[in-house]
Amino acid sequence: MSTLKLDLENYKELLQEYIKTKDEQALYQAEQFSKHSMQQNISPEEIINVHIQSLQEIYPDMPEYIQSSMNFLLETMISYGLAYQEFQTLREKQLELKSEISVAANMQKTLLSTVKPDLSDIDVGALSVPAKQMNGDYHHFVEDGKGNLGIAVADVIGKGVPAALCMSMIKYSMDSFSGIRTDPSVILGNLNRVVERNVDASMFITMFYGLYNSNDHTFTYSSAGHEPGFYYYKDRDEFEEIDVPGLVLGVSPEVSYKQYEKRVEKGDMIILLTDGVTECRQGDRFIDQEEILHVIKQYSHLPAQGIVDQVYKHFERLQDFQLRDDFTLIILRRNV
Amino acid sequence: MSTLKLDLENYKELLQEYIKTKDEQALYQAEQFSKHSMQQNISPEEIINVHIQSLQEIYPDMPEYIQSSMNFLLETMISYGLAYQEFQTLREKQLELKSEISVAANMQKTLLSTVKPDLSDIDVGALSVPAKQMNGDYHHFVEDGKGNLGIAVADVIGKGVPAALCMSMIKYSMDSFSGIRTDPSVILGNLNRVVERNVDASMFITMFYGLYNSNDHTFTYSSAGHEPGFYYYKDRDEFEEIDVPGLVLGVSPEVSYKQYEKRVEKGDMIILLTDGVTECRQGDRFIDQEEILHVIKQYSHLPAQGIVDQVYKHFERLQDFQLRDDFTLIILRRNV
Amino acid sequence: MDFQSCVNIKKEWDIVGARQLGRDISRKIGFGTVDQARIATTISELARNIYLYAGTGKVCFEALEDMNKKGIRIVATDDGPGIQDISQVMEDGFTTSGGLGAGLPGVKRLMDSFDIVSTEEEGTEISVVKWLR
Amino acid sequence: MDFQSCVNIKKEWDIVGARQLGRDISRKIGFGTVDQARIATTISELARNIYLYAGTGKVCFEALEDMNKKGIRIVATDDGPGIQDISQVMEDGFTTSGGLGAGLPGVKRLMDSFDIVSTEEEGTEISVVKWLR
Ligand SMILES: [Mn+2]
Ligand SMILES: [Mn+2]
Ligand SMILES: [Mn+2]
Ligand SMILES: [Mn+2]
Repeated sequence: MSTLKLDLENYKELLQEYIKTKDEQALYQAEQFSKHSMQQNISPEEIINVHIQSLQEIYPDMPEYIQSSMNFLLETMISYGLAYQEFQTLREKQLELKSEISVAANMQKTLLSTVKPDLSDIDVGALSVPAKQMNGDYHHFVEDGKGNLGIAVADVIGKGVPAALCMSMIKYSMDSFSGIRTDPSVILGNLNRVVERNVDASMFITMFYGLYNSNDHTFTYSSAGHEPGFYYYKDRDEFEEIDVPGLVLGVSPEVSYKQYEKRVEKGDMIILLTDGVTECRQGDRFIDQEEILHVIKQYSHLPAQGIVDQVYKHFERLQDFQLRDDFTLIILRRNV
Repeated sequence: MSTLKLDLENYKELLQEYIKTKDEQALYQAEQFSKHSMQQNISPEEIINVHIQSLQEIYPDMPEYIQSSMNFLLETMISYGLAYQEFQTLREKQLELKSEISVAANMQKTLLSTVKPDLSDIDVGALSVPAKQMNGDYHHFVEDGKGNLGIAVADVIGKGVPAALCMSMIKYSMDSFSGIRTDPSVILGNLNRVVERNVDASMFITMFYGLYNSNDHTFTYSSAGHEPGFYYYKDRDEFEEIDVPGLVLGVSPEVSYKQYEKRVEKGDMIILLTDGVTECRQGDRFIDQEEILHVIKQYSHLPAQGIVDQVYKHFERLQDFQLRDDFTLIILRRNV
Repeated sequence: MDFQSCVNIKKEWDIVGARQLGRDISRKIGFGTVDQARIATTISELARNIYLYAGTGKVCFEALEDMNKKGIRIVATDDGPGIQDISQVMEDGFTTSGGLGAGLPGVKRLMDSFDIVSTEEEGTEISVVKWLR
Repeated sequence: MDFQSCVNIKKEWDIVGARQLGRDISRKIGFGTVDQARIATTISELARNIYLYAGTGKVCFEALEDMNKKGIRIVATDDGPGIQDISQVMEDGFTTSGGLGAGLPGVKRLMDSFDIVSTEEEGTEISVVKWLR
């Protein structure tokens, strides 16, 4: 079984052999012949043509109606041939577009990269995985050097390129506010104005902003319609939803966000996430809250990053390795 | 010529008619048959199969080798059939991606929209057209209410989604600087720091920033490696390049930009652009500078916006209606 | 233009007439079965466009011959509404001929050269050439 | 599993053997010419994957029959290196079989159901079913 020559002679021989022997090997080679032909951009009507010519050469006396019938068949293949050529053009375009988006996705990674804080008092785990190439979730850590850690988690409605473009807005706006005032309610109020001004009303963003003060171990937070997080009480071994009201960003120009405060005890955990975690689906079944909390508890002996990684792996497998939404999960635990 | 039925019966009749009459009409109908089949997602191997069955029914006594030969042909068509199915999947994906990018392009339009200033002393024309769906050029006007008009023009290396993502950074950064200090050299210096920090070294941005003071009619400007603009002297009826040195944004963290000043006389024009204008190509020929200035002069009796529009139309036609790069052109003329 | 023959397109039946004439001419020039079928498909596309969008028009054929090559030129002319956005109809996936068929990008693929001139309110002229190899 | 027959895949020739057996079984089940050819192509793909990437393995066939339908199950097993990124090989355009052919997405299209289990260092099992219509 040497390399096949892509010519009439070769086709004719294979055809002749098949007609004589009805052998599977000739059919296997016919398959290989057509795959090679496709690689050479040969259209199906040309295969029909080679077939006609081969028949003529093998059977010079074949009935005239066969010849005519084959010409008729050839006519029907021209449109398929065009579709095949369009397919090849489309495949090239698709590759181009894919690599363009992968460049953009890499840029976004650089852009949205945030340094996970390394504080002795609190243990932090964080993971954000996009469903498509570009991420429409955002999370960011800011430290002020005075023991305060700001944590932002946001989710743009939608996925892909538009969401990513929108996300970059949050990133730059956050950058420009930093250092001015760090009250969660103020930050959300400012961002809301930026979003409202810059994107049309159909696009909106949910966001949670929390400020952990490691001096007095208080956690101050506000939410702009964001997916509720969870609070874990170590002493009671119980979870509680962190669900506070607040309008999503970008709907109304002047919104004031309420701010809440919580005292964090040793061993307690704060779990922040986007709806890509809570709305995991297995086939048609939604994963319920209980299951997430169950998995978190199951790995709670690990460091925060370990818990986050294990929860991701668990739900990735459940979803057949195809995320339906961007997935962002952050866990903070008070150590000391 | 009624609607064709997509079945064996129909194919058989057409085939029979063709064999009998060799009529072009039967071939035309064969073509229509195959187009309809394609619309119904029918693969080419199924056409071959219908052909075999038709032949068998019309010619029950046809030679055995014909039957065998057709089975062989059918085998070669399976791969083409798979390609046809992959084509359909790809076409759907492509449509999805296209509409995703068109949503992003619309967002970008909202985002980058800038209000053309309406000043009595100076006449302003501006146009920015992306080569692909998303724009990697940026221009923006800022008025300070004290008679100063800031004009920014920038071009990201590259086109499409990555360039657009990068461009949005310039936009938000500019927003956050506004109102602080408006010296062109300071603005470029600040932006340079943002770009350097946020995007990797392979990506860079050229930018021109000019400040028109309509009180004393001076134009102060700095350039970060941007395509040179032109200055038009009304009295001499001559153009001069506005070419000043300056490193592109994002290469080095600390760059200080020089600032230049020019007195603008009545009727003089300032022409700012991106290399999409100067590097227009007609086939393999580059348009030379002379040609651009010639076209501008030709329409100089029009208001600034009219000149800009006509220059664009001129080069759009020259390029066969397919821009090779994003095209941005701004013209300012002192009226009073 | 010598050796030029035209078929007026008014009804669907005329498409068949144009194909027949185009096939005869290309056979005489020496085109093989596959190319004849491709030329016929081209004619179908061009004539259907006239029939569907312009109402009336014509398809003309010209045998080309110079020192070292032979070919066929097909020119489809109508005085219909014209094509507003040429770059759009030349895009794959934006099919004409009533959603069926390969549209103008297909014609471009089937032929060796392709040219289109369209003026709003005045009509469209599409001229294509295929060379004998 | 009753009625199960296997072909070991060690050399390219075995691909032909597997196709032959698969075709015979599917003919007996009652599949028509087109489906026989599709089943043969499926077997080629699965067996070539074994031959090219795993070295050795086998392709097994099982006639399926319940109250109201008949079909064929084909199971390809190898103890090769396993597939690292399944979602990648299931993507169109990422072809296997040495760049030639339809790859696993093609197999999925040719059959009615498709299942894959792959463990790193332990091998891969691909199981597909086609029903008679
Ligand atoms: Mn989202
Ligand atoms: Mn989400
Ligand atoms: Mn650019
Ligand atoms: Mn450019």
